[in-house]
Amino acid sequence: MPQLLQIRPESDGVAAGETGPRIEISSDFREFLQADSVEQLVRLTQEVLADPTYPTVRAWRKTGGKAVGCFPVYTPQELVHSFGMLPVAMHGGGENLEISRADAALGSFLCSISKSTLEMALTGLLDPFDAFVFPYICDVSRNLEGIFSRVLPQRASHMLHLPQNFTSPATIPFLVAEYRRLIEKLERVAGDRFSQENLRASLEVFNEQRALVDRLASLKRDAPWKVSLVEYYLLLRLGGLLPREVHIPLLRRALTELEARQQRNKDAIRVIVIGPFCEQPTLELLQLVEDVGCYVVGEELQMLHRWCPRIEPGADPLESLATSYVRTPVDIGVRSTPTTKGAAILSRVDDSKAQGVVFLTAKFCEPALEDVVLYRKALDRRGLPYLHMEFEEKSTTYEQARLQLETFVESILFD
Amino acid sequence: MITGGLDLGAGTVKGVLLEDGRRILATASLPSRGIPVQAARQVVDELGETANIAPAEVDYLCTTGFGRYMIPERNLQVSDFTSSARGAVFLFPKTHLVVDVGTQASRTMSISETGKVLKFKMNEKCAAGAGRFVERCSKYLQVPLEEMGPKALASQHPKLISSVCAVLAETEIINNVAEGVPLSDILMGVFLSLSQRAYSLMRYVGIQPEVTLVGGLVRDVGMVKALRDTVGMEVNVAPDAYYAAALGSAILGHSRLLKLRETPSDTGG
Amino acid sequence: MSDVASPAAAQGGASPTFLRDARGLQRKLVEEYYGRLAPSEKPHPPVAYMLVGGNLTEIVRAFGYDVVFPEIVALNCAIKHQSLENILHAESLGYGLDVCGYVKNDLGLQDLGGTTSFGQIPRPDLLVCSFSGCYIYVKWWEALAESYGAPLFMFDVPYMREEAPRKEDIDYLVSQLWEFVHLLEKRTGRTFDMDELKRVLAESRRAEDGWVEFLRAGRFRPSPIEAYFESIFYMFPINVLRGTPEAADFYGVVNEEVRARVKEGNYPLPEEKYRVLVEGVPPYTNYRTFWDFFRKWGAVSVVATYPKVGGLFDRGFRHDPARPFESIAEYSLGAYVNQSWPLRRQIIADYVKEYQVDAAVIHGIKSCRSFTAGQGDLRDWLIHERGLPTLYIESDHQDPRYFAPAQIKNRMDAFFESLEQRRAVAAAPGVAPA
Amino acid sequence: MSGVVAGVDIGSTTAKCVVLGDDSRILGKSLSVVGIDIVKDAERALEAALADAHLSRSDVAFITGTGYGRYKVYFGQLVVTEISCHARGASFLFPGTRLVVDIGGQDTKAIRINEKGEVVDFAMNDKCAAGTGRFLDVCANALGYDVSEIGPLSLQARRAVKVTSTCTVFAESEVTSYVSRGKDPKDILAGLHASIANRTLSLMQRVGVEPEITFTGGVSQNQGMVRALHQRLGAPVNVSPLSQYLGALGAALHGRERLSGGAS
Ligand SMILES: Nc1ncnc2c1ncn2[C@@H]1O[C@H](COP(=O)(O)OP(=O)(O)O)[C@@H](O)[C@H]1O
Ligand SMILES: Nc1ncnc2c1ncn2[C@@H]1O[C@H](COP(=O)(O)OP(=O)(O)O)[C@@H](O)[C@H]1O
Ligand code: SF4
Ligand code: SF4
Ligand code: SF4
Repeated sequence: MPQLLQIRPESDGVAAGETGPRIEISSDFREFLQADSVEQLVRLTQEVLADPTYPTVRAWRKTGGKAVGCFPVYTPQELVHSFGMLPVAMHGGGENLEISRADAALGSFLCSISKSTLEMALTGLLDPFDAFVFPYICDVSRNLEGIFSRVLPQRASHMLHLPQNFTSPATIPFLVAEYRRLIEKLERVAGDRFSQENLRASLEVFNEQRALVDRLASLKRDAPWKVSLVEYYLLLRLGGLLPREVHIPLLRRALTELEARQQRNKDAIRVIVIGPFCEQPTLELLQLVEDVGCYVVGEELQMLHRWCPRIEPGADPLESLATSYVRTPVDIGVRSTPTTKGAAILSRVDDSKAQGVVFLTAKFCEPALEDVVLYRKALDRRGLPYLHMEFEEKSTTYEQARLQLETFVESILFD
Repeated sequence: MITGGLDLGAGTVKGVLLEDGRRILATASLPSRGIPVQAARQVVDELGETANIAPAEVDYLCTTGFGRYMIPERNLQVSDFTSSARGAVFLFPKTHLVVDVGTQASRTMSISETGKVLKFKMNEKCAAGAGRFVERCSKYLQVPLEEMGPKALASQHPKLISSVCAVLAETEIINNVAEGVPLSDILMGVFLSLSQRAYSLMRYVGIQPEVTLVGGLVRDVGMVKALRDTVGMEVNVAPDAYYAAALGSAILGHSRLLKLRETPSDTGG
Repeated sequence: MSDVASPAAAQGGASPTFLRDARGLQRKLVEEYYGRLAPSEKPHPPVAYMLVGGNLTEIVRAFGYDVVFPEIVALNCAIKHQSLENILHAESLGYGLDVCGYVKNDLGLQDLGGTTSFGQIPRPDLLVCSFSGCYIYVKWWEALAESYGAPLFMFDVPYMREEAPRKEDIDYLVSQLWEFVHLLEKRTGRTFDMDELKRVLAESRRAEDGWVEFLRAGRFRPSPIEAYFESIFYMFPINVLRGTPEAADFYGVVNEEVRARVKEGNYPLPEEKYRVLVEGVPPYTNYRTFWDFFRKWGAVSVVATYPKVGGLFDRGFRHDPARPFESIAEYSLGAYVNQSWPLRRQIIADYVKEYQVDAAVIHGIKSCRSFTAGQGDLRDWLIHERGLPTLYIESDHQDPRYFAPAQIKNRMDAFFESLEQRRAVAAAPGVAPA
Repeated sequence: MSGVVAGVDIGSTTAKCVVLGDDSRILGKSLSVVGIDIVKDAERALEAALADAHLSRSDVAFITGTGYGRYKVYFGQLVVTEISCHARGASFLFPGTRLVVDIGGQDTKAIRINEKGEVVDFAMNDKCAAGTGRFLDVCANALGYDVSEIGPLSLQARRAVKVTSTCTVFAESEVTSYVSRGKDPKDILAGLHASIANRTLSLMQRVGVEPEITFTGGVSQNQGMVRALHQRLGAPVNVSPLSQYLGALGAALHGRERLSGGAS
């Protein structure tokens, strides 16, 4: 197994405020396309992530392209793509960003992704973007858009209302109209008219990406020893930073390589990781989960690319897009699914043949916190072991996390 | 067969020597003062002296506690939860719920008959929930640590602490002193606050008798009383429960050693 | 600054005077309400659980339901110092420290059997989730649906990002309302009676008129009412009893008294020194203490945003028997926290002008993101773009562990001290400070 | 009537008293640790400052109390919050001050003031004692140093360790975990100072960062903190040996105004 991060029980730090070097990427993304192994691709991704100035977006702009920041989870990136603009996943500021202004504007008891996203807006790190879309996945994301509209008045920002009534026949027409509100703004940003034809093509591009992402997830589920969680995560994460047309061949090649990997199956317990559907844990934490003796065979990372399997463009692609949200089977914390929570977690456990569940919820992420209680009830009834831990985008000590994860593994292994 | 268990805690290092997984030969403890490795060496020496056993005679060494990775000679390391649970069951075989209150953390776990951890939970941040807080109060209130508990027992109307933060809690205590609240009530308030925090952890994992208290606070009669009152049931305590984690790791070391001897090809953890 | 010599002045004098008859009547209404809900031998009307923001009280009332608002039950618990026990219980069920205190209080209370000092809270026969202004509503009702197995109607209300709703919003809402009516017909076996709904709406409208008259009394100088602290008591009928004649009559009594106050010169404070706008949910667990911090400085809350969580009636909206479904749809959009930040800022700016506000106090709630996330930015905007002195303080609406009186008092003292100083300097330009 | 005034600042950690003469010259001052009997501590602080000034109680015309324990200064005639006092004290020493940063034992404040030394806006650390003087005390203790040593030591660091948690309660374990990983205490200290500076900056930004900046409170005696703030701000900060007394000084000045019937 390639060792990606050299992690001792505790990771080494750098001085506060210090960030990695600025990375320059060519406008044709050849650095990625020329990577000759998964390891190299993943290492490059790691470097790109350490640079908070969005190197891939800057590269895209070199040829005059426009970019739209998409906050997780259900932002219809296809719409952005259909205008020929680059939809970029906004997944917070990562470990190296110092938060010093966002705290004051937002409040203290809020998740890190909201704070770091605002901090980036306030410190010019989001300058490479022309517009931002925030879905109504929670009150924080929603309110964040309201602050963006004040602090970045020269850029468009939009709050997309996501319906929570999934049974009314009026929901899909409403969501189509809701998408049209977004389209009005995107048209202004792009200086172009919306085209059904283009959207149809975009849907197909995303379908291809989704199919590959799905293949990767199946590999992780069926042969978790072939791809580490960190590799897996970085490959997905890259999908929100590069043009899809670039990510697709990269991912395809990576899959071929990974599927052929010869690797010994360790004696590790199979777990699913529930909760990080929006804010993302640090790489160290992800690695720690597997280091202590787990195989992660199911998770909620990078949901922005994964909330539905496939969208048939159909006669009215906009309606198809709306339908996909309303009918999506994915059951995460930012979607109303009364009375089915228990069944959902159990079927996920069964599908992945997991031996336990690790709830890894972002600190202060209330939707995730509330689901844990309902999930726990179902797991208790079934007698399945679980562990609940909170994480933050930024952390320097992993002692408590390690202690709890080790105990969890020991509690399953020892008799 | 002699196995050693070493618990490198945040505040104290504790050690136990165990014969055949059954008989405690020696126990020892020393404050870790930030350098647990040094303290651990001294604890090992002391154990050897007490039991009259040379280091080479120890067949297997298992470590636990936050410094469990710091001892290169160890044969195995286990987490604090796993080891305290084993120790608790050794002392009180009917234990189903273990409460471990140490220097910096309160932990609780529900366990099976064999001492296997079923569910566990530790205190989250923002809690004046463990031994260090008692130590600081002892300093502030100028009551020696050993006298905190006995003095608290005289309390008639314990004064609870509402602040969630240890620092702000200290201010609150000082305010109470200034307002003339009797010392015993303040002290009992400290222990009750600690036990209430432990209680909410216990409720999370599910309360089932018997409950056993382990860790440093087991030495404190005030804490024991407060916990009994808060939980409303009997709580097992024993002097050796102070060493529960070290004891448990020695026990785990023993069973690991047995397994190794059965299957010599396995090189062990 | 305050003189040590006069501790009475430091405490703000006697305890606050309330509207005499109105307060008594309000108590009676609350008592009767919970009394009516209490279990009894007689067959009980079915109970619908409802959320304050964007609620559908009128419709369920037209079907003969009793309405329970867990938010209001929770705040009643907090005022009576009973919230902590429920919260701790919810935490032991696994609800995290950072979950909304209302949710924890309610779920803890339910799990403990639903008994409060003011009555037994009945189990729901129907859960109506008006997703208006707060995402946690959705999560909360999911948990209730799971524990009670009662059917849940999800009423999805679009977030307001523009001054006026669009046609598609209203269409969406109206069709959901019809679906709701059909659900109620099925559950009760009654056919929908439009005339009954219109009757209820007419009562609502009457109550709304009265409520607005009360709120707008804050525009007088000095203000005869405490728009924040007193409203908390008078919000019960407008939210819980709306659509009944009792609610409408209640505001008649209230306004009668407000007029009497003006006539007798019986104001909330002997001297109104500062006219304050208050934004945010109150710290219910300590709200008297909080009030005293204002009174001490002669600060009167002349306008507040919190009383608008149940609807922005003072901005002109009314339920309308002539447009029953459309007006209910419009109502549901109008919860204060369902307004985007640009709209919220506009509302506040209008209030500042209309109510001649001298300063703003923002009270942030640690466990309520809907209201709180972005209040720091609001503070910044008020100070730097509007030039309004603004104080931000934080505690919790339900959890007394987060109300730190000494800290909050320190901030309030410093804030009003600085206002006083600046005012003194402005009034006496001849006196040069050191 | 004598114009001697005194200001007594009862903080969470220390009690300070300043006795001011007619000409606003400091005649005497005192600094002592606050114990559990605040009322007595206040008395003692005043007595000590009077002794320092060679004056007796009857020489003082007006006493103002401030700080966290201001309501316990029973012998005073006026109470003012430490926010107003630090503002006044800072602008007295450094008339160009527009922003005051006060880091004391238990809280941190950023106070924006106008040219007259009046408070325009202020912000305080919310919810907790993270990143305050107490935090540094605990860290110093964990490393086996006195607080007065850690600042100078941190200046000798080569590579600051990254510290994210400034929670006072968990500071100790975080610090020990770095030590156990073989980190140089100097580097750990530099990291701790940097992280507090960052937290402080966030507070300052709440009210608006505007030069001149005056650093007050006990922690301003710590050169490491002064440097860390300077670096994070990219601008110098005023400090004075009197910085820890600015609250008491401000209180005395407020008292002087009240005495002369000025605007207060
Ligand atoms: N004799 C005693 N009386 C009262 N309390 C004690 C005594 N000895 C230890 N303690 C308490 O126990 C705590 C140490 O617990 P321990 O389990 O040894 O910690 P750790 O293993 O985390 O280092 C101390 O913080 C102190 O509060
Ligand atoms: N010489 C010094 N060097 C470094 N830090 C100091 C020094 N003197 C005091 N401090 C710090 O100042 C803090 C006390 O500050 P102070 O302003 O007196 O607090 P308060 O007003 O809240 O009582 C102490 O916690 C300590 O960390
Ligand atoms: S992490 Fe949770 S609370 Fe934060 S924005 Fe995402 S969903 Fe909302
Ligand atoms: S300083 Fe206190 S309130 Fe702050 S994080 Fe630490 S324990 Fe919590
Ligand atoms: S608006 Fe705030 S207080 Fe009300 S339910 Fe939602 S989160 Fe809780």
